[in-house]
Amino acid sequence: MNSNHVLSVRLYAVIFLALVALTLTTTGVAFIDLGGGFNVTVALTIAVVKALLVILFFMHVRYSDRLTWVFVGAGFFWLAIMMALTFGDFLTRGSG
Amino acid sequence: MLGFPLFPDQASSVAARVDALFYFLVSVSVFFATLICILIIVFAVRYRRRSENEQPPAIVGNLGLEILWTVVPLGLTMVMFVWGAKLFFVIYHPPINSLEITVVAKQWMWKVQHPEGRLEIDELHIPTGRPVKLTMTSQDVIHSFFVPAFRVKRDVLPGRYTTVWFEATKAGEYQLFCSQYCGTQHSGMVGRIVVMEPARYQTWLSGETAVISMASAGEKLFQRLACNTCHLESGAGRGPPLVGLFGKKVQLQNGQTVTADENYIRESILEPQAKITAGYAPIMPTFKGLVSEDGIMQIVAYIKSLTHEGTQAKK
Amino acid sequence: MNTQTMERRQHYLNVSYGIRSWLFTTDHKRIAWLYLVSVTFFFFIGGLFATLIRLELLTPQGDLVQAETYNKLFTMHGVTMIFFFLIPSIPAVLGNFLIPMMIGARDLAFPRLNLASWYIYSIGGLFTLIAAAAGGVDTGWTFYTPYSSIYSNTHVVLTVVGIFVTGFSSILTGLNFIVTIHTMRAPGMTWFRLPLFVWAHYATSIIFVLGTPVIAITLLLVGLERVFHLGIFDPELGGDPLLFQHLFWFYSHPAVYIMILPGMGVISELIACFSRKRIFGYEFVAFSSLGIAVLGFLVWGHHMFVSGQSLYAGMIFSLLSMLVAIPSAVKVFNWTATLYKGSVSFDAPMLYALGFIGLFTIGGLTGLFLASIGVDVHVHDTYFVIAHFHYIMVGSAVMAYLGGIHFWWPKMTGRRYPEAVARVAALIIFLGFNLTFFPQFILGYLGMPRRYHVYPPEFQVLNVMSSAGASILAVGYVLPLIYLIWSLRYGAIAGMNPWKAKGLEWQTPSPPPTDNFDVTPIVVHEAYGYETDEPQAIYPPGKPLHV
Amino acid sequence: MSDIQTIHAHQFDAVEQQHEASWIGMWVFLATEVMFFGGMFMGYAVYRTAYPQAFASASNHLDIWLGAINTAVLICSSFTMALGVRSAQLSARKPLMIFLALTIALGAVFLGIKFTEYYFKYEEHLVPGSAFLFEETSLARQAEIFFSFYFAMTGMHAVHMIIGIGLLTALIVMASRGRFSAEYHTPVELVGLYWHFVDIVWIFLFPLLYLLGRHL
Repeated sequence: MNSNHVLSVRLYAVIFLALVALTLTTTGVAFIDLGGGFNVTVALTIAVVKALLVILFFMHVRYSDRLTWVFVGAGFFWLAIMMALTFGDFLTRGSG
Repeated sequence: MLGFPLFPDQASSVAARVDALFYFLVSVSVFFATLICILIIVFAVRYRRRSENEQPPAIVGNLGLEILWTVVPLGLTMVMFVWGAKLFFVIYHPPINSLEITVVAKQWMWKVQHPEGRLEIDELHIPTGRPVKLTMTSQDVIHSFFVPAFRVKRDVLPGRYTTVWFEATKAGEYQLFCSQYCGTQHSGMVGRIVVMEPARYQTWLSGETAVISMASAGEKLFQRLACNTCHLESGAGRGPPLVGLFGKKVQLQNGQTVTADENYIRESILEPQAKITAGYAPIMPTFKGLVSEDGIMQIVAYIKSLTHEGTQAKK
Repeated sequence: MNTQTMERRQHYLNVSYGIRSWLFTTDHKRIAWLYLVSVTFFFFIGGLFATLIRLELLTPQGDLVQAETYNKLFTMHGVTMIFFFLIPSIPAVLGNFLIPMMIGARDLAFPRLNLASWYIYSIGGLFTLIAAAAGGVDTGWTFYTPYSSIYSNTHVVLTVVGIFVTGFSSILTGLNFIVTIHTMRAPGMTWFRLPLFVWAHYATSIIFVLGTPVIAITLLLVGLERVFHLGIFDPELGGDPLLFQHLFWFYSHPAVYIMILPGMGVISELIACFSRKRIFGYEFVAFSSLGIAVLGFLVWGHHMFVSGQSLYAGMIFSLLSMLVAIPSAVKVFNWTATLYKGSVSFDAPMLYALGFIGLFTIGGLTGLFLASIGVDVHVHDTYFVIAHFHYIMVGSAVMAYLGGIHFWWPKMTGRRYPEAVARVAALIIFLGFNLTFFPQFILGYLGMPRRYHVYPPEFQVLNVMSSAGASILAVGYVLPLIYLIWSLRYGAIAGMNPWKAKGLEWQTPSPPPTDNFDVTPIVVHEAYGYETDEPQAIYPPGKPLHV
Repeated sequence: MSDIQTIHAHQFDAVEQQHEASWIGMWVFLATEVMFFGGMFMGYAVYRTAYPQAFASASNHLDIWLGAINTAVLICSSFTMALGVRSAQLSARKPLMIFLALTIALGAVFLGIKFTEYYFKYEEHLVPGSAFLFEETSLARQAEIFFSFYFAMTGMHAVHMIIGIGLLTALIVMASRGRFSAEYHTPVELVGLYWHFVDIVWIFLFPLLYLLGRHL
């Protein structure tokens, strides 16, 4: 069913180190001017990767059934709906 | 004959079109409402329970019918959408040559100012047959400029300009309401729109003497606040040239281009750092608190009057 | 079954007595009663505010109450009715009582969370009542900034905290329903054998769970802005009042689907039972509930067409608002088709159901006026909008709630309500409702703005008609309160299945035992199998059928 | 380990059903938390695009090193939490209590750093309200919006941390009484999910609040 799946300490340690490494990279990259809003995309992609690592491994979602995936996805999808339509207003307001 | 109205009178160019869509919607609604009511009554009476142990047949469903009453409503709603959207564009796109009037809404009163300088409280005199564009802002909460006879309404926001336009077609007096709840006297924030024949409007306009136009009031304010020390007509000053700026595309420092409309000018006066024109240093101080909403509108009117022909003519 | 045996048999009401047995119960049926009492209390408080509003509007001048008081009246009417009656009523009363029984379970997945949900609801209600008693709030139930965050000097923070707390009671109920429906269905109860009442509550729970947190944070930000002078929506600092409106309506439009979807679930049950026929197009009605729940999240911008929102966003929201009307139309057509070749009886619940379909059709169609953006410019924030949403909330949701209460009253109490007076009450409510709210459509198109304490004299006649209708409606609503309480003592004893309805809740005694079923039933037939005499579920062989 | 709770609550038919219900229930709750924080994230994103300049210079007033350390501390606490859940799965009571204690300690360190940051902001007059001072006066108003969001979001995150620490303490007490075993350790899992969620919120808060103006 889900989550009675026991992961090895080694895997947890690898994920932990990956997260720390990503934190250092995102902090480091922040000081370099990548121009044209590219900094934001890089910072957010790294954050999304870190979040996925935590969700999939620390929260055992990778070993859970489809239903859990739906519930995990639904939360973020609804947030995306709210953001998309609201920005639909703010970004096109100039011409309104 | 009833002694009280059942339908608002049509006094603007757009009123007839809104009513046409309204009648279409009413007819579709009446059709479907009566269709459903008749079906219910007929089925209920015809198939009323006659004996306790009746066992009607099991009718599970019918795909054809399901598709029918999904596609037909979809088609009708799309017609409503397109018709409504086209109308919406007309309602919120003021024609170019409209009479520019500014409105400042304040908790529970309307301050209206004509370009010629005439100021009115809770009243707006306009000529028939000429599009009138209102540029509105609020000094406190959200209000909403609503004239039922013209079928137009637009919220009036603090911190930003919103516009509404209409072209009166019938002389007379029409109700003005504030339709966005704005506090205790919300229902007292009403007024009159007095629509007059163009001739009578001119006499009314010139009736009040010794009043300076908004543009010239704006020019005085422009000098008093020392804007002209940076914004030189020649364009060689520290601030970008303003001649012919209104309506143009402006290249910003961060690469974006924006059109220099009223909102852009107002924002540049109050939050100069928000949008910095390319090639200029962000040194302009904010004038927040130094100039009132009415003052900003006068400066905007002055900047609008700074067209190339205008300055040549003045020289 | 004569009265003696009913008294001796143990059921969820006589299993224990005393205040502790009610205040610390984890039985979903008793929690439903706790909600029924508190929801009815708030309904009549909200109704009192409505009565004062209608009395004030009898005359164009403001001569009954001052402007300040009137603003507080319509605000408290909105807050009480929406957050403390319409949103919890059907899910927390009928949903709590029936969902476990309908799917063959002994209780909801998290009974203690269910009780916590009622306590949280009561604490939130207490805050709001204290705010009302201390002087009320005058921002309108929409709390638009900057009026609510800066300019209003009434008890905004107290009311906001009350609604913030009550929001969590909705979240817990929604969470409970989703988990129960997913994990606790009896053997054989597949998704497509579920009653449509359960489908509707599943869709409602999606909105509960994904929408309510957004209004929680929005109202919290307004509270923070008032208390700590944070500058989130303050136009003085460059804040945007439209951001508040986006966040507010992101929840508050789906909230109107929270109010109507459970009602649609009730109507599907009533129409099937009283025309003794399967629901026409079961899957279409089930999926239209989900469609409404999902599409309901995409349309909130139609509340902001004239608010300074960009024209393009307005167009997108207008298009999506048209789409959300389609599933509702599908439901209405399917209900009407269910009556075809049925065996229709006109008991009180059926009168409420038929009334619902008619009024919901009018309510839904007038929604299209507001969705087509060209007309909305004229009718936005006028009495046309008031009439539209009252046709949905009062004309449909309250009618469905009353229909459901009457239909499941025998199951909840073991008693029958008096049929004749119930039918009269239903007709009075139907007439009173139409007389109250239909004139408001005309007032709306005439341009009478909403929330007006004083209005131009030419609108008076229509307002007097509306107030007259309101008095009839008030009488209509008091009648059920009287005869339902009367029936608790004097009502005829109702057997296990007085309506000969299908559905697992009718295969267990009335009032049901604490565990609903002595042994978990096995579902063998589709829902609404009225064409056969067999029950939908059977008990495993060898177990004594509960007499 | 005598009183291992293998029976299940009366409304369930089996332990697996009860566990699945708790698991799904927790994820539904976390979806509500995503929407709860989402409202603030959206507000921040809207103003971030409206006033990039003011938000960038205000963001540079935050101490990036304290933020980075805090991120590392929280990731470490997620790591110890995951190991704690693992030891509960293996009925290893002693390691479970150690890892829970470590997680609480790391959470406390995080809160300690956070409140010192708040104190620095208080000293620099960057707390929104009447005492707010921002040297670039022309950006002061939008900067105040930035700090309103900074305090609202990190404050709400800190509140969730405190609740998390409270739950972890309760877990330690229950673990010490031998309530958890390989067959039944659902509370440990649920608090683990909650803790990882709070960590994910910070994973997004750190770049959005601290990093977006550094390159200017």
